[in-house]
Amino acid sequence: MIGYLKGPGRVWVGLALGAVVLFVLAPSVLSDFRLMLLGKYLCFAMVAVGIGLAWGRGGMLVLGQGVFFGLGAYLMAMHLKLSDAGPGKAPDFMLLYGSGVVPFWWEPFRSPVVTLVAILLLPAAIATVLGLAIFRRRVKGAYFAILSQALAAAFAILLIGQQTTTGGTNGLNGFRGFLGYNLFDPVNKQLIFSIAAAVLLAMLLLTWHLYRSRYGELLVAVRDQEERVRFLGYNPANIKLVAYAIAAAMAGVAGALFVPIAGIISPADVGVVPSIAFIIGVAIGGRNTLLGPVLGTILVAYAQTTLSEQFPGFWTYFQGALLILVIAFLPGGLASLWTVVKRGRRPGPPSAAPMAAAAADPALASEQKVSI
Amino acid sequence: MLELVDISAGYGPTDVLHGISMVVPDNSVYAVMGHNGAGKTTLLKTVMGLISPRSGRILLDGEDITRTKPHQRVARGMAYVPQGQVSFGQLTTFENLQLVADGRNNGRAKIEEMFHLFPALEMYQTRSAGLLSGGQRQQLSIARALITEPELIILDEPTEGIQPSVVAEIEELIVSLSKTGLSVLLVEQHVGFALTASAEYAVMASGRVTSRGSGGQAAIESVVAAMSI
Amino acid sequence: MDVVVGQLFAGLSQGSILILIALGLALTFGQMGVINMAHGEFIMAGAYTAYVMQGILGDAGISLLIAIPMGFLIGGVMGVILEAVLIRHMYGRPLDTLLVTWGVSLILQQLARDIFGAPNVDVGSPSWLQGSVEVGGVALASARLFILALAIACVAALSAIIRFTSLGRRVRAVVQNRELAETVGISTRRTDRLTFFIGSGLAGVAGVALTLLGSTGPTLGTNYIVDAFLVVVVGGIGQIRGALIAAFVLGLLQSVFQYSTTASMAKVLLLIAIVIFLQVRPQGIFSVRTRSLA
Amino acid sequence: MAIRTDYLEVRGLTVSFDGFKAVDAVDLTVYQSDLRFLIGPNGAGKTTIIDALTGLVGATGSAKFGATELIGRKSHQIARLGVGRSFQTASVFTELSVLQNLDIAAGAKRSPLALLGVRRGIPDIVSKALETISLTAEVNKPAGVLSHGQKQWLEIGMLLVQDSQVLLLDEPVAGMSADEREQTGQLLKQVGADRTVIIVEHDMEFMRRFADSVTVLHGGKVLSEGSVAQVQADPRVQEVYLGRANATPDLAEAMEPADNPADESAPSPRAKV
Amino acid sequence: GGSKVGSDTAAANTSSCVKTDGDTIKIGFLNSRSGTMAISENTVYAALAMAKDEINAAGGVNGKQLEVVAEDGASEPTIFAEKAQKLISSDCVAAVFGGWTSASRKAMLPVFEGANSLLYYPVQYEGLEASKNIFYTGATTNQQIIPALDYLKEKGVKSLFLVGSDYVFPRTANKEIKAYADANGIEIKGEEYTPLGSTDFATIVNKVKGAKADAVFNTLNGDSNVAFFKEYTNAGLKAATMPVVSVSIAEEEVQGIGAANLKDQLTAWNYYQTLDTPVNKKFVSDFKAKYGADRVTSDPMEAAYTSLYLWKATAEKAKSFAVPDIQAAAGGVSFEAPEGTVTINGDNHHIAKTALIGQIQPDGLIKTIWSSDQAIEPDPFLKTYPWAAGLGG
Ligand SMILES: Nc1ncnc2c1ncn2[C@@H]1O[C@H](COP(=O)(O)OP(=O)(O)OP(=O)(O)O)[C@@H](O)[C@H]1O
Ligand SMILES: Nc1ncnc2c1ncn2[C@@H]1O[C@H](COP(=O)(O)OP(=O)(O)OP(=O)(O)O)[C@@H](O)[C@H]1O
Ligand SMILES: [Mg+2]
Ligand SMILES: [Mg+2]
Repeated sequence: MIGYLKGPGRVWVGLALGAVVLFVLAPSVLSDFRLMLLGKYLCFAMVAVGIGLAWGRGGMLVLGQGVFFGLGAYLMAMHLKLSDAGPGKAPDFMLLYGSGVVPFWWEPFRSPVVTLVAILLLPAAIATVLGLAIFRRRVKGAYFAILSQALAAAFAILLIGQQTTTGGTNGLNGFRGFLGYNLFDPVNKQLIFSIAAAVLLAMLLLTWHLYRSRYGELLVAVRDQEERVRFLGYNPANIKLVAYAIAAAMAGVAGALFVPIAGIISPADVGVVPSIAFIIGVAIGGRNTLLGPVLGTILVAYAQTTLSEQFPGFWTYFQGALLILVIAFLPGGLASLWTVVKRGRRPGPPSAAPMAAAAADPALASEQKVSI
Repeated sequence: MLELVDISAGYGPTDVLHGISMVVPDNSVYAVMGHNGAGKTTLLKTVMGLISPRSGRILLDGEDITRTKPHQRVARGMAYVPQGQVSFGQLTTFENLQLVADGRNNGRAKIEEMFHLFPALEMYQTRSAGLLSGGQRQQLSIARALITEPELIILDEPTEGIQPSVVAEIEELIVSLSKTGLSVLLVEQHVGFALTASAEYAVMASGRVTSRGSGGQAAIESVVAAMSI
Repeated sequence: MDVVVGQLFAGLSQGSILILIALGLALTFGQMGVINMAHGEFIMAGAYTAYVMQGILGDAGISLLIAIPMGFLIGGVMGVILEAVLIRHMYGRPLDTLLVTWGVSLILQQLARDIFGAPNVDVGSPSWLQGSVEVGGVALASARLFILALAIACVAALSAIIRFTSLGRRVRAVVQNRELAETVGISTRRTDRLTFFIGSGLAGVAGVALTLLGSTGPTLGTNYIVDAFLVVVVGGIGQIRGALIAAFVLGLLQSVFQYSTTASMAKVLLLIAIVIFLQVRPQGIFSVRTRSLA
Repeated sequence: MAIRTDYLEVRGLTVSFDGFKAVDAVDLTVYQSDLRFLIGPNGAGKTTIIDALTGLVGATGSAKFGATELIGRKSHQIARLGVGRSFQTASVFTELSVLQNLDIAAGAKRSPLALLGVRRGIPDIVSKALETISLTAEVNKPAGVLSHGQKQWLEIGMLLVQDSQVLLLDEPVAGMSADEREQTGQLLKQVGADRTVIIVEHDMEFMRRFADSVTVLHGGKVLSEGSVAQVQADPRVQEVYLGRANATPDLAEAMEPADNPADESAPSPRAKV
Repeated sequence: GGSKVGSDTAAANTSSCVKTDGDTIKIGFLNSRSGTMAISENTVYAALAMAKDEINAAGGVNGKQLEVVAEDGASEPTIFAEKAQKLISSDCVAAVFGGWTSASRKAMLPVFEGANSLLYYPVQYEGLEASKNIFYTGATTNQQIIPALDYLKEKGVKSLFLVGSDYVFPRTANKEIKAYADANGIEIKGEEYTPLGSTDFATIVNKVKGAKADAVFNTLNGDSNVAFFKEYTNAGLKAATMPVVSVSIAEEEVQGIGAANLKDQLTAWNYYQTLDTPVNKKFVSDFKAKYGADRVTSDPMEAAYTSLYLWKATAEKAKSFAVPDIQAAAGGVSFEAPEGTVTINGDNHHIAKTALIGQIQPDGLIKTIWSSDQAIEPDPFLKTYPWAAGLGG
């Protein structure tokens, strides 16, 4: 869209603004606890950026991102556990519940480098294999959504079943250090927060570029008329695969950063419910925009924290109602709210309204993308 | 039969029709012509109730039906053959017909009648309509409309995609229908045929009626002139 | 030998439960394209109906027999309300219905908690369903036999309706093309509501049946919803006979896996089996062919 | 582009659906710069032939373009081999702009890296196509708001930028008005000069005006083949397809009801104005 | 896994922010008020709230009124960890009371150790843990599971079938049970786990039936019990022929499972509502008065109620709310609890408790049929049991 031609400047301004907020403002005004909380939200937001790409642009309702989030998180947690235990030794929980022998597939993750590479590649690789199996056979739409959801359920069950090697329901926690730094030290906490913030901004930049690239256009084409694209000489499976793998990689990295920030990862963070929670944030923020998913996710996570502090039962109603209202009546998400208000009309279907608006009013489109 | 009073309509934010008025008389064909995108289909959809007009009224036999639902209009004797050979693809040909014959006492006989009219449909009656060829689907669409024994039939380019010999039959059919007490609102690109068959015509451009008159061969020249502006 | 027959029966029984919970979905998801995550909560509502009926009537036998039609009614009415308030704004957006109904499901669960209390409640089985029937030296739980029969009855009734009645034709027509259906004289609003009524009603019936096997609580439906969708997916969307076969095959497989591995592993293996199956038949056991590009 | 001498050679093409042979041992040879019209009754198997040639339905027999066998390949591979098609109902990407539609169509052979890049300006091939299909003014409009006819032009434009050597067009002028048909016909003549083109149409007027050769299909088999005149004169074609009335141009007027004799100067009833 | 309280922790930030200069002192209640565990944890919350009201009415602790900050753990370990952090560092509470699942406890443990703060955990658990920052007021294995096994052995049980939910408590408990069985000539005929919340027990009951064990040891959690017991009864299995001993079914759960399904089955706890002591009578009647006559009391509720009083007693003994002072003063602090006299073990922060085997009555209450008669000293690492040598202590 033409709007993008004007976009770059604004996006850079937006990113700079985001950087100031995250690197300067947040650490100085927030307590350690709140900063770490925000850090967690940022991790969720990374998953959301990926979902925005796969779902908003690619039309693949990824209901199982918890799997990739979990993969990244467990990889990181395994490394932290091993390095806490010390060279050649087994993590505490293995001594407690198992034989105390470190399984062979844990061993490579003693190395921080292997761990890092695995975090970057493994979720994407698994997504690629899965994607090949699914997209090549033209499983799509609701089929894909349900399958990916079942996948999340199976992954959580698998983790729970392996008490002695994955910590079972307990998950992995009680990490003391992160790459040699003491995790209890506030300075190091701030450092980790900054890493998360930087990664999120980098992901936004990457996604923004993807959206305006030819690939981004192609992805929309595949979303809307997959079969037609086939007759132009593309294999839609591969196009979807790329978005799915990138989304998986983002979720994986998010999971990996979540672990030192939250200090724990457990199957409850990776199953069906958390996977849907990711989607909720994206839907509420606006699946079709760049920043919508990020802001929506942070908003929802924040609301959850504060509202459930005050009214535990009420939160469930609130979350349910929010989801219903936004998806049913404002499918473009909150990002489309002011467009709708401004135009004084009912929002169209999710794909049509914001895109059409963006196409018709380029200034508007790029505006949406930088307003942090 | 049908009277449109100052109808304006459109999709979402875009306006397509601007103050259309016309009267479709009893027992005759009323032809609507116009270039692509003139708003013909939009007009028919509005008449059928698929789009609610922003302003104006639609009267059927003097009764205001502006706010009624499409299926209620069907119950009042309207039938619609949409543009583009649409059918219920996953129902068989027979079920497509049965669907509208249900609850009519002479339903079965009506279906037979249609089979007589369109032998291809009888041949492929157990095939899913979605597997029929384009033209076969169009025949099915027309048959489905006729089964309801409408008083007013609305046809949107009914001969598009149909083989010439069948086109001729359909054209004959339309003419003969209008003689048996049926009103026809016909959108047609084939000016020659449209005017031959019709008692009255209107030409549309950009959502407005730009010229109108009584049909017949004599009108061809003025219509051609009206349309080539 | 006893164990083999026992497992076979367990598999069939599991299959009958799966088909019972998936049948309504085969209608609302398969036929209408609505991914109703609140289907699980309709099941829950059916179960609570049985609980309430038992509270009112006391006798477990009579209350069960009355609870089945009541469960159908309650589930159905809830479905109609859902359809009228939300779903009808969302036809053609299947993925969005998934999320909206997920929201509904959250709310209904919390509502159940607030109405019936968080702890699970128990619905007693009538005396004639307690214990088991000896067949060739193997004890088959009467409650499970009853559910098997109920499931078969429901499948037969539903397929007959969909295939042979004018209602069935209308339902199928509306699913495929709402606009066209209106213009051939079908009231889509009424048809939608009726379809949803039947589909959700079946969920209610499933809920009543489930009280015979387990406890009734706010999360009853959540436990089944994913399985139910998998049945529909494997069966082929819109295919009742597909769902039927899928349910029994999955039930038997699950029983085999469970016996030879662990319950957790069985779930994982089952999913792997499904993914492999979809490699062979991506559109499910039965699929509808069309020429359209969509 | 170098003139290519490849041609399309179809031998014994058969498509059956549950035993029903929709296309039955069809032989078809189409050379470059020979605008071939494929006509025949509804359900004759015209669309199915196109489906088979583009991998949408499975088929037996052979269909070679140059030395390459098309049957058995996947749709996207066939498209890459230079065989493009349009659909009986226009299918463009309604949410993307005209430019984006064309750019995507032009890009199947781009490297992954190029795909990840941002389009700068309008590629030459696209702007040329835009002119050819007269959509230059609409370049930034979402394709969804185009009129029916414009959408069909856009589809043809997409085939052009796709650099297809074989164009399979399923009723490309359906629903167009006469002047649009004329333009489209000219366009097809122009692009067909160095390409192999098959056009499925029911509009006889259009066929007479632009066809170089015609193949008539009936019941999945080739019924007749030859020039427009030859085919029109074939009584079997008149019988199953044209109807007596449409057999020849001169007979067209005979279709008019007898009580309403044709005016010499009036366009033929089949003409769309 | 430290073997003793006082294992090293990298506590870089232990300066407490607890305010002790006003007339109130803040404490935190951290229970799942939403999610799957809310069913159980709400009852604990109610008991805690009652204890708080009583204590405040009686003048508070060290002369200060208790001010409660309640948080929802939402049945998720991660949220428990997060909220614990919040209670400690944002709300600056003097101690936190709550948690139920082992997963939630394990998630909170590093938080409390890292900040050097206090958690009072009120539920029986699998043992093999002792943190100087946690006080365990529910039973450890040698106060519940081992007495239950002793009881079965005494009754002549020669073989067992183990059924449990797939999480840490059942798995660890069964590990201990197997070690015990090994040493005592009891044959384990089978060991089966189902995912939490699973309701499909046809296969497992089929296996149980085929195994023909003398008794079943049940560590299933929550809803699964209903399906299990219904299937059990439907398959024609009875308490008289093959009793089931459960360690996670208390009065509250019996209501949901249905007393009819549990007729005459056994449970092992340290407290039942039916206990005939004046303290308990008052506890039960106060509870019913506060929350309704149809409510029941259960072991975890009692342990939670007791935990607040134990903290009070310790703080008063230490005359301080500071964590090191409490830790130092805790040993030997005792309280007349509804279950009887309980005493804190200063070494492992568990409490001495009396073990009880109960039989489920048709009215849903549980009747004591066997008692250890005296409080059993807590031994979380089973040091005093030779057969438990290799269990990872
Ligand atoms: N769903 C829609 N949303 C927005 N605009 C639409 C929609 N359908 C049609 N239009 C626009 O409305 C105008 C009139 O379209 P309509 O289909 O009524 O034309 P028509 O006269 O039937 O043309 P044709 O002869 O090509 O069928 C066109 O400009 C078209 O782009
Ligand atoms: N997938 C299918 N399964 C079964 N029958 C099919 C299938 N596809 C097409 N057919 C049948 O094959 C025959 C040829 O159809 P095709 O669409 O090729 O006809 P056509 O020549 O394009 O007709 P039209 O001019 O009406 O578009 C028809 O009878 C049709 O019903
Ligand atoms: Mg039209
Ligand atoms: Mg065709």
